[in-house]
Amino acid sequence: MIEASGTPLPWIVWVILLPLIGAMLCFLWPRQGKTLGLLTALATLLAVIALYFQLLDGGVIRYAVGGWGAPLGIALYADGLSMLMLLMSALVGVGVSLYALGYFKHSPDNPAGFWPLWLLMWTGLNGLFVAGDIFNLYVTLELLGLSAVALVALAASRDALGGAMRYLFVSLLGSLCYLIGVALLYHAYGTVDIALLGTLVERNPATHVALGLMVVAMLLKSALFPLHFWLPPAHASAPAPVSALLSALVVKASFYLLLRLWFDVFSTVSMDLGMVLGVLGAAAIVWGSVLALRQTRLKLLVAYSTVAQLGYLFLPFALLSPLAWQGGVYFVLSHALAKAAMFMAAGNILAFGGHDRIADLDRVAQRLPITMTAFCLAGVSLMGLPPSGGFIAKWLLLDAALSHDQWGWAVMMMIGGLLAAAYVFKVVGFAFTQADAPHDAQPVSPFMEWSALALAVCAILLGLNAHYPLELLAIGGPVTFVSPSP
Amino acid sequence: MNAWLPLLVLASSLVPGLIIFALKEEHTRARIALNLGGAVIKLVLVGVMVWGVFQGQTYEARLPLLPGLELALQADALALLFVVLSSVLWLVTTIYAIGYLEDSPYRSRFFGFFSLCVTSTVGVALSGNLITFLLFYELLTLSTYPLIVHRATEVARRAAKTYLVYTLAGGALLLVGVVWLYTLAGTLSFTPRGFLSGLETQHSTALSVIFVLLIAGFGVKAAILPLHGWLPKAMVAPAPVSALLHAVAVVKAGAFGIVRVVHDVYGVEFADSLNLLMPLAILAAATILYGSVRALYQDDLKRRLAYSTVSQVSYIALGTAIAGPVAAIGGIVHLVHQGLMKITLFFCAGNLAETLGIHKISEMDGVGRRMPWTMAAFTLGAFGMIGVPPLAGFISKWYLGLGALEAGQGWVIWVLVGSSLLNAAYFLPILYAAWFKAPATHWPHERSFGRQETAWMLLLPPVLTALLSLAVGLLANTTFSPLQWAVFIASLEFMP
Amino acid sequence: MSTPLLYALAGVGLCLLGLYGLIVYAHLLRKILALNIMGSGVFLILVALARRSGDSPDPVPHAMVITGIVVAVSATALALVLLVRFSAATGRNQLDDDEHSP
Amino acid sequence: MMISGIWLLLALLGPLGLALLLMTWPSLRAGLIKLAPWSALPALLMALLPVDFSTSVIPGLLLGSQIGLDDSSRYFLLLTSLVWLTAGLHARPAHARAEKPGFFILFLLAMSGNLGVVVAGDILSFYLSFALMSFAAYGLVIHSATAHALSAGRVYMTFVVLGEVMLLCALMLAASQAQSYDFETIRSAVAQSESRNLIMALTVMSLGIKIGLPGLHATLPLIYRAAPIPAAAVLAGAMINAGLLGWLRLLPAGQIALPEWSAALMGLGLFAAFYGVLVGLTQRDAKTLLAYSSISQMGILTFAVGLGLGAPQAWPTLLMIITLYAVHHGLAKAALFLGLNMTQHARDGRHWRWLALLGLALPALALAGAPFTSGMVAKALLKEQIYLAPWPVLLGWLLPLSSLATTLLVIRLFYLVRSYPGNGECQTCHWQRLSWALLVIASLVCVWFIPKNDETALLSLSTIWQSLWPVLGAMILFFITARGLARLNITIAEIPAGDLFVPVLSAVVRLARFFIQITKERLPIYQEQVSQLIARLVHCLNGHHGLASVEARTGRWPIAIILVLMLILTFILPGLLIAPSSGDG
Repeated sequence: MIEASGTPLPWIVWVILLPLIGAMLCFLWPRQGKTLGLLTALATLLAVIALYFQLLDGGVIRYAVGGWGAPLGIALYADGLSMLMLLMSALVGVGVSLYALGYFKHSPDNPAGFWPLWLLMWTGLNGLFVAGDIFNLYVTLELLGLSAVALVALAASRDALGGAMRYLFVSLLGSLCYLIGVALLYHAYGTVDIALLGTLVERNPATHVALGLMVVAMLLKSALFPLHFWLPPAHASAPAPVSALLSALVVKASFYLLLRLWFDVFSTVSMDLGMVLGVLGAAAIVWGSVLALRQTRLKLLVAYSTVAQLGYLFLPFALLSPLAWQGGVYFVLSHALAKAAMFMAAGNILAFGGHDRIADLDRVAQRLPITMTAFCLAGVSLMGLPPSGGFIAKWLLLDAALSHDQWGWAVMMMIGGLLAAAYVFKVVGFAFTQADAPHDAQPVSPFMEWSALALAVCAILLGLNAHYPLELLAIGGPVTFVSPSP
Repeated sequence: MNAWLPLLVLASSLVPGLIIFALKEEHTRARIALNLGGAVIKLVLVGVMVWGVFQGQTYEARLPLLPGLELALQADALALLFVVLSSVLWLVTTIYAIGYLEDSPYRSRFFGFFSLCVTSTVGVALSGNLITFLLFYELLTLSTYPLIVHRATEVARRAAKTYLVYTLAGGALLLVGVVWLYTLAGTLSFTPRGFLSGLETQHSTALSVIFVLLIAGFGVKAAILPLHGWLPKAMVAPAPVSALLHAVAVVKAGAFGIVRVVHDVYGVEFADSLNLLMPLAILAAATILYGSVRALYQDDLKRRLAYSTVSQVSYIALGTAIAGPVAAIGGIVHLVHQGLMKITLFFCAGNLAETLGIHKISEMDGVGRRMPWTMAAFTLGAFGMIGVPPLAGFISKWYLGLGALEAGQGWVIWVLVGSSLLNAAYFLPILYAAWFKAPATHWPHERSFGRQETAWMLLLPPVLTALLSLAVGLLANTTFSPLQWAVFIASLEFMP
Repeated sequence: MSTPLLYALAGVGLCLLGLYGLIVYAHLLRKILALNIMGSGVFLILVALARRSGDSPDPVPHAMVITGIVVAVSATALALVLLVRFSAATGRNQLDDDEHSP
Repeated sequence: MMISGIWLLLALLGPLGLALLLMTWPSLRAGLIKLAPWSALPALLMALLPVDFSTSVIPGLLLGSQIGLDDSSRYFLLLTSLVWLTAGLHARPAHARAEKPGFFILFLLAMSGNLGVVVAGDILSFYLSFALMSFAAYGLVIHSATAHALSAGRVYMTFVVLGEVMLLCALMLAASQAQSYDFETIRSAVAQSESRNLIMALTVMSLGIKIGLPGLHATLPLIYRAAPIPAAAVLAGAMINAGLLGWLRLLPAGQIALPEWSAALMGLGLFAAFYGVLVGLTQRDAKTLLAYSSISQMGILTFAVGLGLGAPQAWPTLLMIITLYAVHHGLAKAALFLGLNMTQHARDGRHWRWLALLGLALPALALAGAPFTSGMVAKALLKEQIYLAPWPVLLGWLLPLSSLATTLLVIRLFYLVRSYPGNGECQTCHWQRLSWALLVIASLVCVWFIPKNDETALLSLSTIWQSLWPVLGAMILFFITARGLARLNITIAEIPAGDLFVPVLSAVVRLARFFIQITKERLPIYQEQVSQLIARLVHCLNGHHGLASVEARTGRWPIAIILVLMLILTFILPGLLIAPSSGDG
């Protein structure tokens, strides 16, 4: 990496650098993977927190690494939105790291690969969140995608490998589409800096083609209905901590990118097309929920739930009000925490009983109370019941929809919430009863149980004081949050 | 201090609940101590609060939630009525539940959720605005689920599922209603006589729709007619839960919500001017009759009581919907009265089941001689439900009737008549069988308690609540009776 | 037709070819190759569009392409490893399209 | 609250407290149960003591209760407490058993209810006492637990509940007019009320059930026959008057003239007076017969109330007369019932039996209105007021005729009692005998002690003749008829107890079955259908193959990629179509 010239490196660089260094170290000393990984996770968390305070003090942060600006250098940029994403990743990341400590003790999956890959992925994530130009975004996106695929493949089962393969193709296809878009934009406007592009972009065919390619690429990677086909097999078959990371963070990264593109790059042309995303989002809510309800296996259920929940993220594109945007971002946060907790809980149940057939869950509620609590609390957030982050998000979205008399969206959200309740409680109900074929219980590490619970509790706490995240979001006004220009 | 007290009231059940979750099964003593300690502390705190409010203090706690929106707890008169009811009945039910679940498994979980349930109920009561109400209302839904499914049977799972389908759907409607209201009014704080009457007339259609949404949302828990289906099914739960669900927590939260919406959100006058109250009154009346008719044919004792609840809870809605001060008094006071009477009945049903294994009315022949105290309490409760003076139910019915006449809605009288007749028709045969029929040679599943008819922890609560339901009726005119509180509450709403 | 445009169109052609391959071939190796072809097409487009104004080509897209190639190589490597593992685990070399269906 | 009020309240709470103690304290039962009858004594003393028990308010009770005694209710209290005391003493040998305290618990509850009805000064405490009395009396009715008793109990309970509900309606309507609960205000409010007719109809009917108003009289014969004799005595002697008292308290007599109501009640009353006798004559059971006698006698009281409704100015006088009549009838009826008990218990020794029969004859004569008995006084006083009615002459004949009819009935009673089975001796019957004797004497002379307008007129020859001829006539008529019937070998079929009610009952049962069929069988089916519909809808949404196969298809590569391309086009096309085409595309 680039040497600092004289002054110490700012935190915004450290948040990328730390996980990268950690990844290298873990790769070099796989035996110490756990220790190194955990230390890195904690260090990264601290760096993110430090960056947070820096942001609170001085507002939006821009930094050209090594003094080289775009296009050739690496421009870093952090505002409230980035910060929220970084915090979210750090929180989930630390949680998952703790979880992984317990998970790989008993799992047949390859633990040596986990730490370097995961830290690499974290590098990609953090890089993506603070990248200031669209080409760097491409690089981080690829880093993220490839490490994610590799993580899925850790499970080494037939399903996991198939899922990983499919995921890889999708990821590459998306990246290539995105890259064409980058090429077109650069050709048309001669820059890759997001802020600059935002001021330059105008309505012309090149812009539109770029928009189409890039947006759809991100939709593909965010698994918006009907492009979600790759998500359930990949997320459901991956090792539990990986599933948690994928559902909580990786899909959010592409969503974040889409958000940046939509508002900061294409704001002059994109607004009219929001309805398409909204409709697809609504369809995703219903489709994903119904399919989740139909699943007989727990991890698939949770994976389809992700498909459904991602639908909510796209409603603000159609609702077009600042309130809706706050809701959308809040949804990202709460879903990340809740879904990570839920996948971790599902992993615990799987480890506990040796299977994840929902109907055969045998008194899990009684025998794994902490896990079940985590599952339920996460479920509460997914359903959008108060008090939880999901509730705040839903409240903001509903407020936005209803204050403009946009009924359809409100109805879709309600249906989504009810279906979510249906699939969550389908699991909870069976967790109380005794199965026909009782199974032996495998011990579940307390790390796994408590980290799941901690994240779930965070998802709930997110609903108790929504001021801070929303105030943070307002810093830098990352997304313009304005009504469409006519 | 004044801001802390409502929080402390909440914490007095929340904290013990959370600690109980962490306790091992065999820590019976600690659990009992926590439960009873929490209940007693809560009662004391509530007592302090009542005294303070009586002295003119205001208790309010606020927590910012969203820009322009905060969670608010406040102890106004209506809130206190419900809080007092909940905390008294919590103490009683806790004693009962300790006795009832003596040897059953998963007590920590049970009591943990039980405390959560009470916390949510008290939260519902103390809510100072609709969003806080919504929060605790949903919390209540969630915390009762594990209690219904507690027995972990297939039937229990299905019943709990039904419960959730109903209540969560109701919650969803409620959420839409609340958000919409917020977009129109910009505030959600409960205000006597409502905060909507200042809105422009162009919103009247929207306000009507919102009213329907809110009432439907609360109506689910209050088991108003097409939304009552969950209640009889939820009877699979253990008796203390049924008692708590039916007398205090769930149905009352719904009914309380209806009162709040009509009184403190819309304002009676405004709601009436939108022509919203008459349909509500008719719906409530229909529920009253329907519930009673269905109760007639239930041989399962708890199911009969459940349908009776369906019927009785709608009295509250009816009283609220009759747009008049006297009827409002009747409705509000029935909140307390029905609670006392119905919890008595459920305790007794639980005693029969626990001591003798009796679940069906057809097994109750002569049970009065075997368990005289239990059945005496049951008798008081049943007569109260029929509306025989001087029991609590009579006072409610009396005010409802007078209020209906005062508001020029004489038809309500006939509903009350029909309901009383039906109540008599389904309660009196039980009493007859219990007291006058020859006892069976052996009971379905008898447990011996020595010289006592049953464990004292099972016996004390129903007797206590029965006496209370007698006392609140007999001494209705004394200063601290629920009736006088209800009069005070109604005066806030109706006095110029 | 200017040369850059020709290159760009060729790049588009390669992309479409790759896409076609991705659709029609079930064999995973062919799919990987198809993606590689697509990648080449994209790089071609990038380079072709680099000639924005004047005579001297803009160096930035070249830098991008180099980065892109690095990414593509690592992606291909990953894909091949996965393929090897996959066929070792399943004895097949194509994805079963219904394997994930519920 | 005045000190006298406290005493009065204590007199009410005495039996109540005793009942509670009996319920809750098994170890004390044996002793307490002996005390039970005496708990009516305080009330009796209150009635007799020359203390002013004018209305006192108990503010905390119910919605603010009032208790007190006015001139007429003092006599009712006297009657009530005396009857309960005596009946209690009579019930003691058979029912005062510590292991089965049920009878006396309910007895005491009903007693305190009945006393409460008398002293209640407002509608709510009246209603409370009335309900307590009515519900507790159920236990007395079905005490024997025979099939007859149980079915009578069912009928009784049905009527009680109906009555309670109607009364509640009437009270609510009245109270909403009056804005107050004390009787005086209520009466004037009812008089002024728009819904006066409804209130009055409800009052007349609800309390008419207790009184045995024709059409609603079915319970009386059934329950008197079913109840043990002491219970029947209190039912017939004391509790029946609760209904009457309610009428006096609630109907707006003395406020305004209500000719229609007056006529209706008078008509009903006269009809009852004769109808009761006619049906009663056919009875073979002494208690049933006495029940019909009660219906007949209450008919006369109904008539008197009707008279008062038509003539507000005469109401104070009439009220006193009605009180007299009620007291006389109550005491006589109770004495007759308990007399049945005495004849049963009389030792084999003949003179005891004769003494008992003689004792029985005295109240019977009083009932018939024989000269110098209280019956004569009551009837004569009533007849004095007959001029208020529309057809005074006709009515002037009908009243003595009713005495004649009553006489026929009591002769028939003796006829039945002659063959009444004895049930052995009674060792501890001193209190019974003493109290009965007191009751008999009271029934004969009580009325004389009640202050009246002019006493001398009552002792005039014409009055005595007026009272004598119906009695004599009836005796002659009875013997002629009886002999004639015997000679002709005609037996008159017994009209089943409850007479008209029997077919009505079956109709009601049929109606109820229909109701049950609708509500029990159809209602759940409808509900089931609705839920099935919902289930089917859900099932459709949740279709078997549709969803899964669509989901699987979106996962196939060709389709997936085509979807991607389509989406890209969706985003590009609108832009291309709208945007101005430029050269460097």
